[in-house]
Amino acid sequence: MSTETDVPEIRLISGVRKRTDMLFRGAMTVGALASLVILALIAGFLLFRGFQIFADFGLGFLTSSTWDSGDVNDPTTARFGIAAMLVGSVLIATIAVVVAVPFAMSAALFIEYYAPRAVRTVLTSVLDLIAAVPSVIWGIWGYSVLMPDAEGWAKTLHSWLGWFPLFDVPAPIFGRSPFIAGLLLAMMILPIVTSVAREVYGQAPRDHVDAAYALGGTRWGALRTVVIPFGRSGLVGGAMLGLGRALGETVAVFLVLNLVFDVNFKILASAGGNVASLIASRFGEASPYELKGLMAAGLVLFLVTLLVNAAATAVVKRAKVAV
Amino acid sequence: MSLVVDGVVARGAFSRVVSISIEPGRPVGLVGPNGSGKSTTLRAIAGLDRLASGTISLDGSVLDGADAFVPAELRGVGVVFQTMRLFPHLTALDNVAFGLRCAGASRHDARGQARRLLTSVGADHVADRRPATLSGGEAQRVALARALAPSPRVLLLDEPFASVDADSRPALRALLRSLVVGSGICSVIVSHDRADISDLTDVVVDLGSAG
Amino acid sequence: MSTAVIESVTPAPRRPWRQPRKVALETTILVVASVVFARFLEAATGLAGVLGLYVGFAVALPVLAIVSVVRKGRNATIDRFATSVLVVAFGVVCIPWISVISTVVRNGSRAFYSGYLTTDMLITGVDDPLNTGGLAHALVGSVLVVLIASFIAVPLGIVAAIYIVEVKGRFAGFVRFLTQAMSGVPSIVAGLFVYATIVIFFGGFSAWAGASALVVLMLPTVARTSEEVLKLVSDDLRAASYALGATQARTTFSVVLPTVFSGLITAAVLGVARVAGETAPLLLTTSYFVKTSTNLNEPIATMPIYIFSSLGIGTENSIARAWGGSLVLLAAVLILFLIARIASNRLSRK
Amino acid sequence: MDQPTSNEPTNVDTGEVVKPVIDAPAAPVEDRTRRRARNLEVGSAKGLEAVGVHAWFGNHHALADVSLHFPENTVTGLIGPSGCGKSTFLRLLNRMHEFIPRSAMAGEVLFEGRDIYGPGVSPTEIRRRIGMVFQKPNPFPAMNIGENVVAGPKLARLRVEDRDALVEECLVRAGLWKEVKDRLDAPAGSLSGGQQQRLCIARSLALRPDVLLLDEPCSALDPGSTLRVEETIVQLSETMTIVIVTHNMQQAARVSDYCAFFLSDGGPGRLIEADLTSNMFSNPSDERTANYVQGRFG
Repeated sequence: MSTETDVPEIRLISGVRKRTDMLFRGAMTVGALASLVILALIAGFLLFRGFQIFADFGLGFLTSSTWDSGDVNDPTTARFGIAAMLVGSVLIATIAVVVAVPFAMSAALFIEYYAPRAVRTVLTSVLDLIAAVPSVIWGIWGYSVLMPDAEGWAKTLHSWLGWFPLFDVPAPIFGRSPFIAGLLLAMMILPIVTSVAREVYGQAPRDHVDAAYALGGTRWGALRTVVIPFGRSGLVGGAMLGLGRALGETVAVFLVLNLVFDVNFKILASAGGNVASLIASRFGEASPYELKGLMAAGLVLFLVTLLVNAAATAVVKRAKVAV
Repeated sequence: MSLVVDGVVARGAFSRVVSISIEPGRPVGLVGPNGSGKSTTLRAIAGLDRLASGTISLDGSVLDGADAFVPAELRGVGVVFQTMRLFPHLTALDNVAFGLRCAGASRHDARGQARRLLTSVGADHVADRRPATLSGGEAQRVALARALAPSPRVLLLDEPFASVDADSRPALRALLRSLVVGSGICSVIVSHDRADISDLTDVVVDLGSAG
Repeated sequence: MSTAVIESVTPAPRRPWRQPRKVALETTILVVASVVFARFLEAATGLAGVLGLYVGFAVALPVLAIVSVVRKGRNATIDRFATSVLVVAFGVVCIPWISVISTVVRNGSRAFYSGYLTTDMLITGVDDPLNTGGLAHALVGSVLVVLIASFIAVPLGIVAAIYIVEVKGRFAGFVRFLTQAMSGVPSIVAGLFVYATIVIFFGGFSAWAGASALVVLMLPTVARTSEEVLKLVSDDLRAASYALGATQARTTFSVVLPTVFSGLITAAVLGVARVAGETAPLLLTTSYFVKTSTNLNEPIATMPIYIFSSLGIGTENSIARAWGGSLVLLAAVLILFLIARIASNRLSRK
Repeated sequence: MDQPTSNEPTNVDTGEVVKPVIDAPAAPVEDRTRRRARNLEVGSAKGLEAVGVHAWFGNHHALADVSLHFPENTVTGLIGPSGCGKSTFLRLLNRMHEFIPRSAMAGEVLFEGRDIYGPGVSPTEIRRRIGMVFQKPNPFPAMNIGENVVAGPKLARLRVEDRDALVEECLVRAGLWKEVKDRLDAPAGSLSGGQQQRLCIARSLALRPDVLLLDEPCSALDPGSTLRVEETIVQLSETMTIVIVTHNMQQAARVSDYCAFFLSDGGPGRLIEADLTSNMFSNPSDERTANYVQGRFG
């Protein structure tokens, strides 16, 4: 009996609101947009202060790697370029991700499909706990415990793979190298990447895993054919989140890495740097002009990290939706 | 002071023409198989959803029309829905007092009035207990008191006694009859329990058959 | 063919697919053999220390795992090999944080003495013996800075969550993206921003500057966790409140927020845990001060900076003090984390 | 452990050779009833038999004392109201029950004369020889149609001599070949529900199982696809023993040679009666079977 009425425009629950609600909604909007104001201020202010640097050096700021504040009372002699630091940041963060992802994947598979049920909940909360360990503690541990050992590993690595340019070393000094900083960062981002991977692997469809078992597949067979392909983009998302965190790390890297202002791809050599530790080490006695240089460097790091994080969350969100 | 619903309720692909008029003191029973639009109609009367088309008017003033809409909080429609449990963080007394506080009563007056209401529904012995500790029957009595506290002009009941054990239903039915039959409140009752419909309502609208 | 149902006594349930004793025996043999093999491998290749032993173990376990099942067919072998590789990899993931926690506890406890938490470094040289001085100034400073940051960031975070979940305003998607982007702001950049604005404008380091840098880092964590918690409240509760004549404001503040109050505590505590250990922003905003002070407009000591600067000095006693500070900070973060976990369990149980 | 048989795919551990059999002489189309009679007398040690089987989930006793023989190359239907333990019983037959946390069992399941729960039996080997098709079609989403069919041999790491021939043979036997033969690299997700289910059957066939278990295979399918799947099952029973769990009486009558009626009177599920389908439907010996079959309850 429902007659075919032409569908009127859809009615929404709105209508006149009491004054208090108008006030309430307004206040909440203002409060929520506070985070916009803060973010805009950060980007805006760094751009405002650093703009002169971009004007003076243009793209040179990104390509040259000399960082020389020149004569104190004659700012025109200053030369600023963060190429070495930018390359250093990306290099160390890449080493961290390359080392962390395979172990994070295996640990995630172990926790989700091999560890007994009771142990699984304990391990998950331990992972979240370790992700909260402050970076200064990782720094002091890296400085006193990891560095001596890692120097030994670098030597052995060099002795085996020395012929390969990446592992070649200009001089036989192996301390405070990007390799060691990368290893320390890998250990710091392991909890984050592992918990993202574990969450995505846990959502692999149960009936497909059963199908693999019913075909006579072993547990590893089921993981290889169903779980790992399902979790692939989730793992990529987790790795990028780890990359974002590693790019911005300051204290831990500052303690274990030698700050040298030239681009160095020989990861075992004791020379490197990253934008964050550049800012931490120079801001103290920076002249106003050098401070603007640091602002510009901060802005570049901010934009790079923002891009990596935005891409990472998009990938992880899509991974969770794809059945 | 009658409530008139004349329009189309819709949810997703499903739509149904509904036309009911409810007189104060003469409760209307709404029956029909699941998915025939009973709950959607109640939610539309309460202002929690909107009609797809047509109007709902109370005593002549339009609550939901083509270009008029009074939101739920201004409509003064009491609801006792099965899914709408009591506020878990408030005691039974504060649950009942909540409506009065919204209407602007002071804490003291609201709690006094709430205690009187709890007594009238026979639930004053649970006044200071949290909803989680109440039995189905007790929770239903408190829900009834809570809905009646702001003295609504309309009272809607969706499966009011579903979570109440069979042998305490007659008492609750008698209580409800005393509150709605012959009172100034327009009320609509949805229930699968034939006894509720036959005992409390003399007008029955079957959404199942129409359409 | 039809079987009459005879009431037979029910046999005991068993799990033939699990032979706990056999599996336990096999794994112990495998592990012992791998350790012996690793010891042998370590001697041969000169890899030193605990790491050398673990590398040896990491090689030995998979190899021996294969040997033990090769006769059962290729598939079982690969499965056993994959299992042992995953076990070894999980071990590698656990070694760092076990070593961090055990080193911090071992070295940190050396710096402890009765007055450690109650005296500051005003009259003590960094190199003086370890039973003098302490980190009271850093502890008080950290608590003050984090508290100020929380008073700003927690309400703002909850308001952002209310805007997204309750008000569902036009910019809800945009605000969620913003908090997501802010969680990616490197801590050094937050410090630099506050340095360039508040520190230079007001002409000096201060607790206020430190707090505002931490707000930038804390806000996203609080906002995201609060949003998840608010989504737990069912719409029926809100509908019931509206039907009783409550405005959206009253519904939000006297129904929705109280119902998930312990969840909001979790959000706040997780935010505090996130920033309690941040060093970089404080380096540029609060600097350091050896005296216990509550003057918010002056430089103030904080735990991370106490650790960082003690380590920087590099003498034997100052490094011991840095380890002591690390132990206190780690303990604080662990306690905060437990509070958050207990509060969220209480929420899910309600 | 396995004596080499002619048409097994190569199993590197046991050395059989995969030889896809396309030109096998089509078995003379015997009248199905006469074939049933032949089977009864032969009564070979081959085929499957459950002896006094029980099942538990934690301490909930789900299935009690079920003994049932599945004669070779026949279709046995397991019928009964939901919750009577028929699906639990099915999952015991190919050791899939053990994947459910805190599950337990008792009794024996004899396959080719040996208890599959006995010591030294490889569960993956059993699951290769006793295939299973689930209620909801579950082809592997990350693989196309061809890859899905050979997923079994790939999982069991068997060397497949002629991949395309094996794919064709399995899809033909599953009655899907004509519909998909020119889009073998299309994703499995692009198929309809009925086609996906037949793809799952083809996937199981690639391992040459001797027994095929189907757990309410058509409950998620439309009537048209249901008939296609049922035809496939009847054809397969020429060369395989089939056990099918079903809610649908007509399906049991159309497809199965034998029927087993399960019922739970509040306690664990029990086997009430098992007989030729014709007897079960015309004159069941147990009064409860009569009620169920005539649809008075359940």
